[in-house]
Amino acid sequence: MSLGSVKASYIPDSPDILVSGREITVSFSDRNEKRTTVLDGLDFDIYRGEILGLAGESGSGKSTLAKTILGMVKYDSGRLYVGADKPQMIFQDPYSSLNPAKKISWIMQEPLRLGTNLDKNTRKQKVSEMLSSVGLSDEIGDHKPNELSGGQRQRVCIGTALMRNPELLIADEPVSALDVTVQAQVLELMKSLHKKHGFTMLFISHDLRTMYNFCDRIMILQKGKIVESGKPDEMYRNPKAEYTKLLLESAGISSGAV
Amino acid sequence: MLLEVKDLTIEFHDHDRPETVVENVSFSLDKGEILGLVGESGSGKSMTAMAIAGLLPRKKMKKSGEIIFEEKNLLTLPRNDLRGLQGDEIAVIFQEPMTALNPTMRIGRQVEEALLLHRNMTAQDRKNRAIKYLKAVELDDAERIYESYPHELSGGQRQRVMIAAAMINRPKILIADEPTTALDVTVQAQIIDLLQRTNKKLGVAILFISHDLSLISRITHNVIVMQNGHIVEQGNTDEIFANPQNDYTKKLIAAIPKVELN
Amino acid sequence: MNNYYFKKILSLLATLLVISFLVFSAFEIIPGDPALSRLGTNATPERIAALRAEMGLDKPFLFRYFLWVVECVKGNFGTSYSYNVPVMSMIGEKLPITITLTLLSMSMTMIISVPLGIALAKYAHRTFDKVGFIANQTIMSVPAFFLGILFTYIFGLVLHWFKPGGYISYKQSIPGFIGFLIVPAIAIAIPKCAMSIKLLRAAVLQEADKDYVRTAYSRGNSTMQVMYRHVLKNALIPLVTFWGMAVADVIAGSIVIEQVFNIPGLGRVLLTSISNRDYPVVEAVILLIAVVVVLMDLVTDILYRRIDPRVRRNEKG
Amino acid sequence: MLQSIRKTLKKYNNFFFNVGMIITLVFFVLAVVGCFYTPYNTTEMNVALKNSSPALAHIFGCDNYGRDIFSRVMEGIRNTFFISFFTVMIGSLAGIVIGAISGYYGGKLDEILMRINDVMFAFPSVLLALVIISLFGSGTMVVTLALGIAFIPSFARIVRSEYKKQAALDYVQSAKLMGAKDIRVIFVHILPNILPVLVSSVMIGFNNAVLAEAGLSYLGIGVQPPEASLGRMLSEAQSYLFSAPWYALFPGLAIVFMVLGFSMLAEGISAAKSR
Repeated sequence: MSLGSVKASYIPDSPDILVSGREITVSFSDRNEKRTTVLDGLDFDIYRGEILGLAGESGSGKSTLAKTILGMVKYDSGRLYVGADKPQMIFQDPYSSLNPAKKISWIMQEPLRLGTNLDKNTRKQKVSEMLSSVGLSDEIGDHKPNELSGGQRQRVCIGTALMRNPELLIADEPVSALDVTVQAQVLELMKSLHKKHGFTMLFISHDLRTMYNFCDRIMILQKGKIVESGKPDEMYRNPKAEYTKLLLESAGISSGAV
Repeated sequence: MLLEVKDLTIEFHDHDRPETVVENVSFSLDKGEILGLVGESGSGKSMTAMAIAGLLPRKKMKKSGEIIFEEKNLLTLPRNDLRGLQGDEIAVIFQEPMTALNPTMRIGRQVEEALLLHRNMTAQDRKNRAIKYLKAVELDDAERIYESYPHELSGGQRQRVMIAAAMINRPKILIADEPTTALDVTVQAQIIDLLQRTNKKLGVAILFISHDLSLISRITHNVIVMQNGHIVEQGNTDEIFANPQNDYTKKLIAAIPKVELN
Repeated sequence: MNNYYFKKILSLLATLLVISFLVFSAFEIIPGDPALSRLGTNATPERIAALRAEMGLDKPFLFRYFLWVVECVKGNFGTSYSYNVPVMSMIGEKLPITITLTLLSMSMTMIISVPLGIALAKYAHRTFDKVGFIANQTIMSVPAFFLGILFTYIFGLVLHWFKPGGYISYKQSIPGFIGFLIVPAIAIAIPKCAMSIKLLRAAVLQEADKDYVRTAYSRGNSTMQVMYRHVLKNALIPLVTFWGMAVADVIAGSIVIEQVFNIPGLGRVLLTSISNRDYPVVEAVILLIAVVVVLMDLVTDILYRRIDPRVRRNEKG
Repeated sequence: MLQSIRKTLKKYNNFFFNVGMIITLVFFVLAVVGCFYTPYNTTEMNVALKNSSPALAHIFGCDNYGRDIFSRVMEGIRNTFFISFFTVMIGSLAGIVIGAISGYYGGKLDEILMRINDVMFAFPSVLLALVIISLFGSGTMVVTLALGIAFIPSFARIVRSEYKKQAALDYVQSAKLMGAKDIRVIFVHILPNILPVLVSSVMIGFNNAVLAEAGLSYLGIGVQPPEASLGRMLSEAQSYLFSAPWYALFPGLAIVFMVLGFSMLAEGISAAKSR
């Protein structure tokens, strides 16, 4: 099973669209063969170069949507187009997303080992360039993950994901396991790398505050359905769906400034 | 003044080198106050709270200073006397409602356990009281929940159960250790609302530990900012958020993502 | 609930059927003709063919399997090749011995290990625990049959508490029978007990680190109250599985122990039939133990569901 | 290289590991030396020394044929050691493959494999070995193979649960996204992470193999006379328990300490892992 290259089951009409889904439905069956619908007929487009925020609470299906795009989950019906080759993902928990038995340098070389014919020295060269561009020193490469802080690990994850210049990067709650001050730094790094490399990013989060400044567009997901989508500023000022209002209120964002 | 912490210092002695996790922390908690204790991981905020709750291990740890509650020093109080206060005058709710409840014990028995330990009541009275408190934390169908097991409830319901179990003896102090971090945003707002109303209605003082500054700014009267085991700033919440003095406090406040709608 | 047990029992029956098929075919594929081995090599081909027909060996394989299963269900396991008596009566006579031995050692294991396991966990990492743990580890390393030999020497030959080799049949005297089985039962129980203690100690320590224990302390429970009211029930969960499997293990262990104490039980029957290539008897004993394994699985499951409400939920609906 | 060895040694520097290591090394040396040299010929009988008690010349005494018990214990240790070694090899290698496939892929295949595995696991291994022996005879080779097969389920169970745990971690997903094939994920990415668990269960496997082999040879199955085996020595010693208790004591103690060494090692490895 090789992941990451999803065959397109249809071609969207605009060349600006990198990923697109029409009426995507995903359901799982539990041990008693009872099926629960996780994604319920989703229509969505992700445009080239944008940062699309995907907001929702647990059980809304936001992680399932990411896995569907990556081909890790099969969809029951609908049409899906993924125009990006080898999309990459950054996970929520930086403690489990790096192989504890390997050194950072080994982990970061792995995408090159698997996808390119570069020799060892060139690979090491590329790793050290990447380390510096995610704000880490060269000697981090000789460490094992458990010797690093949460923020450092998440930087390594970002660097590893970018090793082969993916067109699409999916970030699943990439900062929610980090301390607040570290959160700000990692978000800043992601923003600047996005500017530099121009990849498209799907940013999954439950935190509407973080998304406000970070995302170009936001999609609100509730129980497998998209209840609202739009530019953050317009949406926050004038939320249409009741659920959006509830989320904003819960986050302490009322229609005034905070 | 309900509780006074003076020069609290906590050292770990379970490694080769002793490690100071809390150093010279002093503050006080008044009756009916909601006091925020904020900081990042490793700031010592949870250690401080656990010291007040009497839940720090007795071995491999050195504690000095004083924690004065009703003219007694909780740090030196014999364990049997301390147990008399725990669950009666001082109650705690924890971060993970999923794991903080015993998975093999019915909710009812867990809610009324503090009554069993501290009050001389018949089983029927305990049950009536437990159901009354389950209703008070807005759990519909309290009778059914009384007979349930924790895994049959949602995260929000479990945290409500924790609050009912903590409040059942009408304690004077409630220590809330990141009580909403594990919950969804909308549920989080409901639990916060419940805690605020409990505070107003029953007059219980709440020590609210959190890493979430925007939450702290919304619900606490006073706040203590901790970093690396030290208090870096304390005072009225509104004043500190409007005009932080310490650099670290400034950095923390700056790290709250701003939402400025124009 | 009932639906669950119905399903469970069906799957256990299916398991038994698979085992019986494996056992039957295993003894089918081995080289050697039972008729030939019964008559000796200088028998005439006619006599062999006649005996094969008498034993049903000329019928097709699946047909014979089917017949065998039907007969087994009826309680007829065939006739012993070597003794020419019904297997059932051969085994039935020995069953009370093995059952008594198993019951005695299992109850000893359970009664002794629970308080000791908790005591070790309570004093974890202190001198009592350290010494106890090492002693426990050493006891675990002593094979039951060596213990049996040591007991024979110490209690039998030196102290004369019992008469080595002086087995008393349950037909003669029940108290004498049980009295004789006590020392062998202790020999089986001691290593099992040590393992139970170790498991329980580990389980209690693991539970003690959990959040709900901290909650229990925060309500003003004492250490003993926390242990017995909160921790014990949760810590028993892994132990129940171990005990369930230990039953089959004890039966297997009794095969060796019966040799040590010269007890004419099921083990003796199995060993003689193996060396005599008396396959109907071997098959029957194996099936019997398979039934015990499967039954214990069911019992473990029932206990599990009593202790842990989470298991009940997973199969509901 | 030297540094990493030193680092490993430091990591495992605890009481259980050290004691276990010393005991196991002593037995290993005895086993290896036993291949080439024993103080006396193990089959040489001497009526004059029949059942003689331990003395300077024969430190463990002599058996009912006047053979030197120490030499025979050495030979028994050697036999037990090598039978256990191959038993554990067969059990662990097959167990790793079955467990890895079952745990990594999950689903129906896992369900079927584990169903069979669980029944076999619940079936006492000595008994399983007895069944196989009753089919194929009772030589050393058959006993090794039979025990090896009987040990597969316990290894498969442990390896499977470890693989299941690891496969759920994000780094495995991440490796797949990088384009790593399953076989690479299983052996290059995951395997190093379960190594400590594996090593500790191999030690427990040794522990059980020694016990099982001793039990079988006590029943007269396995190593055939006149070659010495610890279990058979015990069973022979039983007839002379009153006149020559040392005949039973020394082979028995050899088994106990051999098992203790492996179980202490296993304990030490888990202790180091949990730190």
